Amino acid sequence: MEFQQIKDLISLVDSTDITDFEIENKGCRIRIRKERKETNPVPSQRVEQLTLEPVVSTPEQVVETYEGLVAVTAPMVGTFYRSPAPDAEPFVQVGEAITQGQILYIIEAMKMMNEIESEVKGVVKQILVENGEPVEYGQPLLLIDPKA
Amino acid sequence: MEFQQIKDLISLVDSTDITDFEIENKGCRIRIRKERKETNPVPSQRVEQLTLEPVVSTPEQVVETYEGLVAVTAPMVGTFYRSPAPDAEPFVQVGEAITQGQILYIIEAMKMMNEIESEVKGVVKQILVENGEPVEYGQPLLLIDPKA
Amino acid sequence: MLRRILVANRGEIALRIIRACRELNIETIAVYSEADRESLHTKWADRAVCIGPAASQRSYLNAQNILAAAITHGADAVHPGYGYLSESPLFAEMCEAHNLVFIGPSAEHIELLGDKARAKATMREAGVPVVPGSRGSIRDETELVRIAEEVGYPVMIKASAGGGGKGMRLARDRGELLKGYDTARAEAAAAFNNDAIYLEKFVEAPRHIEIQLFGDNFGNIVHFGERECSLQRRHQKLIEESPSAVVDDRLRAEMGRVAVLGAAAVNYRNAGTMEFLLDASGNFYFMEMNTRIQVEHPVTEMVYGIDLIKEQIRVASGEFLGYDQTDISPMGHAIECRINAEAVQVNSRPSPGLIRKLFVPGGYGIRWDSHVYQGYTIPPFYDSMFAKLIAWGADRDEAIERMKRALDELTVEGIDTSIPFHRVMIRDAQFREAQFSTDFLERWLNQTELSNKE
Amino acid sequence: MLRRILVANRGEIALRIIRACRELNIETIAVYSEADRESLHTKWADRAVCIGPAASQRSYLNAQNILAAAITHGADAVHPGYGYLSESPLFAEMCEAHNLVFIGPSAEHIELLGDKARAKATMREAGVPVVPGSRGSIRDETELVRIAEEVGYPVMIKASAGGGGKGMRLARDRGELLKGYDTARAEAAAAFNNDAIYLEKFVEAPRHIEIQLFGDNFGNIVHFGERECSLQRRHQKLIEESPSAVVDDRLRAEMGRVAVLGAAAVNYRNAGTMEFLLDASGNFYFMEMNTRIQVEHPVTEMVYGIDLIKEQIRVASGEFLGYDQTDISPMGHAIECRINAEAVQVNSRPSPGLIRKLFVPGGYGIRWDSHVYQGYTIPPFYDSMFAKLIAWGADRDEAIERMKRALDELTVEGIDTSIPFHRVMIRDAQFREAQFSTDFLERWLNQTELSNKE
Repeated sequence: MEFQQIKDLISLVDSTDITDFEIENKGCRIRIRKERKETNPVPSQRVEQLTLEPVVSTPEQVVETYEGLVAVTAPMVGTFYRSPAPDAEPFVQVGEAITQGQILYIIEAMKMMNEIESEVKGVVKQILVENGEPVEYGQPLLLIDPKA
Repeated sequence: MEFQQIKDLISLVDSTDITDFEIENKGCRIRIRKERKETNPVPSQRVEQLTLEPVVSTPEQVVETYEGLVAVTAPMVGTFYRSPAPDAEPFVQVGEAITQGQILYIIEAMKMMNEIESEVKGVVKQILVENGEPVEYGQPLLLIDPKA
Repeated sequence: MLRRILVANRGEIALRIIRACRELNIETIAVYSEADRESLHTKWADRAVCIGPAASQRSYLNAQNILAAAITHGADAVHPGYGYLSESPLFAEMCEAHNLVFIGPSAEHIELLGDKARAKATMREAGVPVVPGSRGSIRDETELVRIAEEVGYPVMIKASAGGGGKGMRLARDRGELLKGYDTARAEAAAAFNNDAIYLEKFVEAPRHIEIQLFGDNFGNIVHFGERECSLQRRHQKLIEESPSAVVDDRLRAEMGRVAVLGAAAVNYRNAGTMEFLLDASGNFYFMEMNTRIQVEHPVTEMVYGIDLIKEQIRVASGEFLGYDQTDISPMGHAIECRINAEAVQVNSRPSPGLIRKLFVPGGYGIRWDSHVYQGYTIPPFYDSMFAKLIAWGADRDEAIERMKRALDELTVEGIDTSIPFHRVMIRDAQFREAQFSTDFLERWLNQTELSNKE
Repeated sequence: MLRRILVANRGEIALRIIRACRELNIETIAVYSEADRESLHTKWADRAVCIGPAASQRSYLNAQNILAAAITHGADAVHPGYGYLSESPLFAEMCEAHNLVFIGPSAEHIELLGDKARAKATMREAGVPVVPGSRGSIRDETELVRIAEEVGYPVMIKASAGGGGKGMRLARDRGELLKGYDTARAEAAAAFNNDAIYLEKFVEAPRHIEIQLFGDNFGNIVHFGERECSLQRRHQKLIEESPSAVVDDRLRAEMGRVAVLGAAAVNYRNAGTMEFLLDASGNFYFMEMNTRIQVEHPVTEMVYGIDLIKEQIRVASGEFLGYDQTDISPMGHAIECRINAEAVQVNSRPSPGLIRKLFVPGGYGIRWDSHVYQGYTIPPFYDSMFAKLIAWGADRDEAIERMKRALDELTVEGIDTSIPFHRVMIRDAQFREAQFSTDFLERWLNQTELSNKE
């Protein structure tokens, strides 16, 4: 086997999912071995398999998909409400322009209604959480376009 | 294989995710092995630390350093003797030419003296084990140059 | 039985509680800080709620966020673990106010027993022997000197609201006493916002022996023997055992009887630990009572064959204890080594970071309690203990030999740990002969060169 | 006490023995085939000697190389583990001839009890109930038919030198009997080089219950209760328990008494296991006696608090047992799941290979016995079992819940394993109610769809 051929083989194996390659030909034996990147999903099981893989949906994952937008995240744990009372109008709607200090939503925690003011100005592009849903600290709630 | 080619191979393997590379070609065997980033040595400890790292000296490690030579390995477990009796001459000496079928050494096992014949012809380049030492299966005992 | 428990803690004890809940088919809600996303306690609970940034003050000590998580996710109970909010009477009260079962004693128990002077007075009245000293806080220097001379030097000055060695001063004569009074008060004021101090006779070379207590909501209280916790450095335990090599059946029965007496006097419920000083003559004195599960509870579990976390949940559900003292007897011996991310030999320098390689020992009699795994990064924000290695044996010698074997097998690469310390200590002749008191470890560390000393 | 023991086995049992020796401060010599360089038993012994190529016949069954390793490295004893040479009377004799203590019974015990017909006759004479059938091997078809009709159909034809299901035939009438006779003899001749067969009444839907026996060199023999081993597939056990849910104190005492009687009749020594068939009415019949430690010994250890491997070494050293039957009592319940490198749901298709990721469950009551680690490659040459997961609980329900929890945590990536099977079985209603006999597992596997069936 030519030397360049050997080098090509190494590069090729490296670029694939192959973990073990071996050839024996005319007295020449080559073996290439690679550790797996461990990306294959575990087959689904009817019973529970606890895993070490990240299972918590991180706020980053949501925000990443909206380039240029600012995510308003929950400053406390509690229940998210869009309006001051069940039959009242929501504080803000998608498409609405908002100003700094404007109340965006309420988080109910420990039977207290906490009105949360906006720290940015811009336009509401998306509301990520349903009315009445529990939210955790740091969870993205609204996406604001600060340039609009 | 040219020296520069070997150096190229090492650099190439090092730059990839490949952890184990082996080639055997025309009496030349090369093995490149890489640990995944875990290179910091554990501090030496007065007390025992059992490890998962390979601890058994493999026959290959010895042979690798003698390109072109053939290792005569132990076909059984026992005690290695170079001569038929304590005060007798050794069967073979370093530098001696040997023929196929010639007795090279004895392994004592279960109180039986097993005379071991050579399967190759050539010249004895090195004797790797001291007289009277225990040897394990597959352990290299003598190095023979078959071309000499 | 409870249905859904919020675990108001992190790390190994949170995972310990989640495991018990899984075995009881109770749902769990984990809470986690932004630094603990990859901890097994976060991954393996049925739900996990982020309660704040890395700093404990804003996450694991944030009672409001924790309770909001419990309420919005429909928990019916909260297990506080140890540390953090586990000994906060306010938190226990808040739980009750929101109809959440606080898995532990009542807020009143926590408050009473958390005040060391009041706790001591209460126990003295109940008939528990206490170290001679002031009754409650010291009013002034005159009282200080009078009491010190009554009980005899040496004496120890302690902060009433204290813990962890802060606000403590040893005085061997009147000069040291007056000087120590001022510095202890200043330290106590700074550390606990409370400069009340009290005074006790100093017990020389004592052992730290603690009795595991357990009660239901109906006044039934038992004990599960003692734990030997004398191997401490700056009040941080490193090795614990059950039973103690110096506590025989008679002394165990007596210490247990007295501890149950004290707990019954306050109608205590759930898990609690009464700490005693034991001197060389077999006299023992009440030190304090911890109103929570302890780090070292596994050694008691191994020897008494009982799952203390499940018992906590069971009695908090309103079940009867269902057994009495005569049903309880120890079998064998257990030792726990705390595996900390720190270089013990370099003044316990913390060593957070990535665990590049992990091999956990197995085989008969070995238990491993930890939330970490190969590839996990220990964050720098919390306690350095990341695992507990426990060995059980038919007797103390077997437990020691088994622990030695397991420590030799245990592999943690990437960070400094307390493993090299334990490997040397487990072979130490004085340790093996159980000849130690609470000051042993500090002296030992000064004398002993660990080979990977840096 | 012995000083240096050669461990004549591989894998988990070799590591199990090495661990016991480390705890006893006895030196160990491991033997390994060329395929087992990276096994922990090879790495963690004080010395390791390569005894041959991968094929067992040339390595782990190579008595000469194993003994040469023992002699050249100065061993004073050999522990044979289970399988391989553990039940070879010749090997035991060879050890004795070279002044090596064989850690087990005598060669005569192995020979006598290894011949099923002789073993049965011996036990019958000693007063152990046996399944009605032929006394010794069958001479001819006439005798075959006569005995079958005496004990009544259905009957079972078995190879005298057999094991593992080879040379066995069930016959429900005379026609099946005569046909089965020929095929069983042919199979027996091929498998064991011995076509002797015997005949027994077939016990319908029996349980496989075995009694752990233990004796010293001075005639003292005790038992450590029973193990429930009915969950088998083609005579390969997959789950074992101690105690059995259907053996009460009275039955345990009776089976134990009878087993000790049988062992005493041959002056048995060291560890042994008497296997019984137990029918639904509580009748039990001697099946065979295994003259070695069993794979499933850990469940007995967990419940009786005794290290059986250490006991083997201790009595082989010539020590007295030191306790009697009244000192022995069970505590709680233990279950063992065999973790095999095979797809149980695909006819137990073997799956050797690289373990890419491994997470071993921890916490209270969990034990893991294995020679593997993350990055280890299971070689294709040997038995598929690479680990044993054991759960202890205060009762059977707790042991089951704990095992369920541990199985959910256990992670082995890179190969097919028996873990998915165990996860479903541990939740099975019939298993939980302990309603099974030796034919349960085969039927269950045919009926139950495991979700990762391929």
